[in-house]
Amino acid sequence: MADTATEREAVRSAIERVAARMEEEKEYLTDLDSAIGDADHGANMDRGFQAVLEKTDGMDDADAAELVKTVGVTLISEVGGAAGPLYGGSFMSASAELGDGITAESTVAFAEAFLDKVQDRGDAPVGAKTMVDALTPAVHTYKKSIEEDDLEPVEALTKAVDACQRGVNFTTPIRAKKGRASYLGWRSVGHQDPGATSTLCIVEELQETAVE
Amino acid sequence: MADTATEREAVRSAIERVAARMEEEKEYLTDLDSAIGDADHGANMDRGFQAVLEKTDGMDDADAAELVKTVGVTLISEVGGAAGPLYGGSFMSASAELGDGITAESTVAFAEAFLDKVQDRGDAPVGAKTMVDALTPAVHTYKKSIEEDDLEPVEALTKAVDACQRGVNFTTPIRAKKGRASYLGWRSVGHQDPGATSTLCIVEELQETAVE
Amino acid sequence: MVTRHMKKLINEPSAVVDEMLDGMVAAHPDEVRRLEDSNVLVRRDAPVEGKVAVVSGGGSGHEPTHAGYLGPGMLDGAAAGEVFTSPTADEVSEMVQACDGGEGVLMVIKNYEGDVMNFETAGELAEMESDVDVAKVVVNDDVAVEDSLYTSGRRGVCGTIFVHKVAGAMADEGGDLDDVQRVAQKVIDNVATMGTALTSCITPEKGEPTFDLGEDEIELGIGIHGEPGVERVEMMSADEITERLTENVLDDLDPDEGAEVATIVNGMGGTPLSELYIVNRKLQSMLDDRGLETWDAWVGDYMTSLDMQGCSVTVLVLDDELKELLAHPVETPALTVT
Amino acid sequence: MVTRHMKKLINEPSAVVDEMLDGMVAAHPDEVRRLEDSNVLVRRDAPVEGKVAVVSGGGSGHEPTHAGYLGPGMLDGAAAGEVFTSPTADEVSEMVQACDGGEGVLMVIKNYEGDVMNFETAGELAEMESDVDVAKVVVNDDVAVEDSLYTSGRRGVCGTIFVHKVAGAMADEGGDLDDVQRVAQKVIDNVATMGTALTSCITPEKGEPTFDLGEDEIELGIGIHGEPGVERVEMMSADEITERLTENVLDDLDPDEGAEVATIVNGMGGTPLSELYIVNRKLQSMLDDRGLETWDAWVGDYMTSLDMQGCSVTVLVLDDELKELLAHPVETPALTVT
Ligand SMILES: Nc1ncnc2c1ncn2[C@@H]1O[C@H](COP(=O)(O)OP(=O)(O)O)[C@@H](O)[C@H]1O
Ligand SMILES: Nc1ncnc2c1ncn2[C@@H]1O[C@H](COP(=O)(O)OP(=O)(O)O)[C@@H](O)[C@H]1O
Ligand SMILES: [Mg+2]
Ligand SMILES: [Mg+2]
Ligand SMILES: [Mg+2]
Ligand SMILES: [Mg+2]
Repeated sequence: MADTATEREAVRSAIERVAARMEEEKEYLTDLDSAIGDADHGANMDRGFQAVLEKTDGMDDADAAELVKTVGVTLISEVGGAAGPLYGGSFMSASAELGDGITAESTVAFAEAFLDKVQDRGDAPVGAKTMVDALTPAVHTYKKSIEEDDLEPVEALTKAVDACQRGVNFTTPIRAKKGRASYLGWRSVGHQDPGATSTLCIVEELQETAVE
Repeated sequence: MADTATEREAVRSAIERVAARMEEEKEYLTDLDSAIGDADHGANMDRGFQAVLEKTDGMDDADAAELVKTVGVTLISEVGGAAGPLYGGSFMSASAELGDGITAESTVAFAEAFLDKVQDRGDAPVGAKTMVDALTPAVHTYKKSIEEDDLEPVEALTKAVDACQRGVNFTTPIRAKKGRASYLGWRSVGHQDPGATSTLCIVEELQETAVE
Repeated sequence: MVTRHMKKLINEPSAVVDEMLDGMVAAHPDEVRRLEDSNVLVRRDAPVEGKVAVVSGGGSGHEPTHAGYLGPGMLDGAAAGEVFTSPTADEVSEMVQACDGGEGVLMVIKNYEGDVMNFETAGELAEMESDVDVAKVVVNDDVAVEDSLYTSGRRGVCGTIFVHKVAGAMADEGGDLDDVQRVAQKVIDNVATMGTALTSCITPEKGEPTFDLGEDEIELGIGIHGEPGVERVEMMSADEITERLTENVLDDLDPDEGAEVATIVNGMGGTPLSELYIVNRKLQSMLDDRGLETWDAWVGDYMTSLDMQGCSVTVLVLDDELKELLAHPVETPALTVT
Repeated sequence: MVTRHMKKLINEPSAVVDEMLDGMVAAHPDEVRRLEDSNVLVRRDAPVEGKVAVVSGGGSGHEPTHAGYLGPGMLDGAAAGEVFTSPTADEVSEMVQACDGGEGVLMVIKNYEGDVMNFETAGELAEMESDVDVAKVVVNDDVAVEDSLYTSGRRGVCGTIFVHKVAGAMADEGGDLDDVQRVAQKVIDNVATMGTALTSCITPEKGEPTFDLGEDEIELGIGIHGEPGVERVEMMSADEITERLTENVLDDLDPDEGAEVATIVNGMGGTPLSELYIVNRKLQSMLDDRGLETWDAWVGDYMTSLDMQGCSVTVLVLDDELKELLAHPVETPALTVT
């Protein structure tokens, strides 16, 4: 197990990466949201993670759990919309799993708690064309890679990214049952879900951070 | 001097010609008005003359003066805008000059009365980029051709058409001082005046009627 | 026959005014009624005996102007012309006669040649046909247009709403025709407006923009008839636009420091209310900087230009009489003061 | 940094909500105030002791919704999110606490997942942080969206205005939290809405249309967030469009013959008022044909979608209690009933 300072730097570097990525993907996510939603997902995520950057900037004594909790609280109070309570609430409550530090086991617990909270709050099953469709394969694959296949976290994350990508691809050909896209009925078919896409961006950046 | 029935038919045929012409030129006049006005001159004139057609349709006993007066009254009550009181008021009050029938002299008096009324009501001098710029040369030329040059009314009208066309052309390079176009200041330069143009249409149709 | 439907909630372009007026009566049956066979709406209870009547009118396309302001404390009659075309003299004359309660009628005219000529003719007609006393005022609040030998004078635009409000209040309080005309003229002498268009409007008859504006251009100094403005400039921020409009308005009025004012940020029809509030924010801070006191600030669509995007800024310099008249209660479809 | 100015009366896209709220307070300083460091506006005199508070909120871009309805007889608090984005839970919680006058707070929520999740979280937060009683209703009047396992349920749209009006009136009359919630729910059970878009709206952040509509196409069944509708059809006449909307609304409500109704023809922000009256004309004649009695008909911009052109039709079936509550006086920036 790494020491608190190392973990803190790792979390911060992940935050920076994700924030930079959201800035980069802002337009793309908003474009996806304008096809089947209300054209704000990119702006929402970018605004949220810029605020996270600011909030966590001075936190030089915080441990990983505190930092991640701050990510959640900040997203709740800055993002609004559907993505705010979903991502924010999940980061906030799942952060407890990192209380004893970042280990292979604790990250699996974190990932599971994160998924649970999203489903609890949003009540979307798999196949409803939401972030759940990207998150579920990512979390399941990560857990199996660590627990069954004894892979290193980095390798497990790499597999999770691939799983997540398939989840994103899966959202395109199906009809939405939850979220604004559900109002479109069959017309939602053929469009990629923005929330699933932002989930993939986050998972990819976590993997990149782990590689470093 | 022709008999009442002949005169009536001549006036009616002129009305039909002008009405048909306004329908034809509706879009063109409106286009001119959209450049320096409010894009309704064509619709105004067309609406007015369609109403004139209907109103004069049953008037089988009317003489020329009554018919022309009806043209004026109808334009006043159907056209609105600047063109309504100007054309309508002028047809109405100048119609009195035709009370004793249509002769070379009475048509000169009619033309002069028409111009007077336009200037009286609208208070526009020549060179203000209005219908006055087309009407003035037409009326002056008509009067001179009849009174000085002893031309036949048809020939005088042909000269008047040419004069009127020059008046229309003259409106293009000058700055408007009256009407909506005056609000544009120097930006009105380079555009042909819609009201001058509709005046030319009317004079041309009168000439065509006379040729018949 | 129209087969292609342009993107407007209309049936036939030629039926727009007629159907709109019917729809308005259907929405406000207790407040307004339509004079038979005409495009004139009047207060339901017109003529109001023993009260001076205040009437107005003009081309359609400026809704809620004019009929939206019919009711106790404001207008007695509103004549609707075709879109952007003055009503005809005979309809105005009919309105004047239908609204006269024996104390005379004030016609509030916006300074456009068409309006002025048709209303003047109407006044003459009405006085010939009955023994009504007719007075008039001509509103010319648009500071974008220079009042010189080279124009038809300044246009009448959104300041007209204040004229209606004040004249209607004076009539409601029992003022005679002279009083009503006097306070209307007082507003005219103390009000100024300037507007901008971000987009052209589209008239039902024409079906396409009245003027073309580039992607990055706006018109300053527009009227309310879709006519082009007096200057075409590059798109600016809301604050910069508000500065341009407000400075011109204040330069014209030149109010004393400490003066009290009433203001209107008026939407041209297609502008979101949120944007008008952003303009109002800057306007109020500019007035504050100049040491002026805002006594009342209106924000909304008061006198529009169909679907045009843009706004105008109106400032009225107040005295005690004008404040009292502005505060006088009014109940109309578009404006309520309690 | 934004260098190109899109054609909106704004400064920075990110400052739109903040500046609009300031501009609104500047226009209505006696009626509303802004909670410090937040995007929440409340009635100037909030909390009103001894009265149940009614609060609402949602994404911005729907002006005058929500803050336009703050005032005696209607809303106590309105939380503004970013454009088309639900307000955050902590701001809603702050609002709830600021408005509580000791008798509890009703949250009126429109059925969007974002709104529901944020308001629910807010209610929990507020109850944790103070001893306020919080109740909620969820408005879902949009009949365009089928309420089935395959959707997130029907959306809340313009019928919400009637919910605000009725709940606010009951609170003003001294009803307790249960009463206020009960009448709000009664409106929800008896109101239905359907809308259409002739054009997309343009959000300040994106700067271009949210969806592309062909020259001759319109969207039926839009919400109020610039999201595409449920069906894309060829442009039709105003009468045909009104028929489509009204038939769906009436099929859903299935009112008894002779029933009394209140209606709203709501503009989406960019539609001229004249066109809304043309729609109202057809709506009222359809109601008449069905033997329904229109008790009140509202026409105007009540809940908009920025600069979108289009409209929605709302019908509320009334009983005596609802009529009394609708007629109860109200004084707010956007709605006055005397
Ligand atoms: N009930 C839900 N459960 C899980 N994810 C959801 C749910 N509703 C929406 N989402 C996700 O949220 C995304 C939209 O987020 P965003 O655009 O920020 O919020 P909003 O829809 O309020 O504008 C969708 O693409 C979808 O992935
Ligand atoms: N004061 C005036 N005197 C003479 N002609 C005028 C005057 N004002 C306007 N016009 C003429 O009227 C024409 C415009 O008519 P029209 O478009 O029907 O009315 P409006 O300007 O009210 O929309 C102008 O092109 C001009 O020729
Ligand atoms: Mg969205
Ligand atoms: Mg014109
Ligand atoms: Mg006109
Ligand atoms: Mg949103």
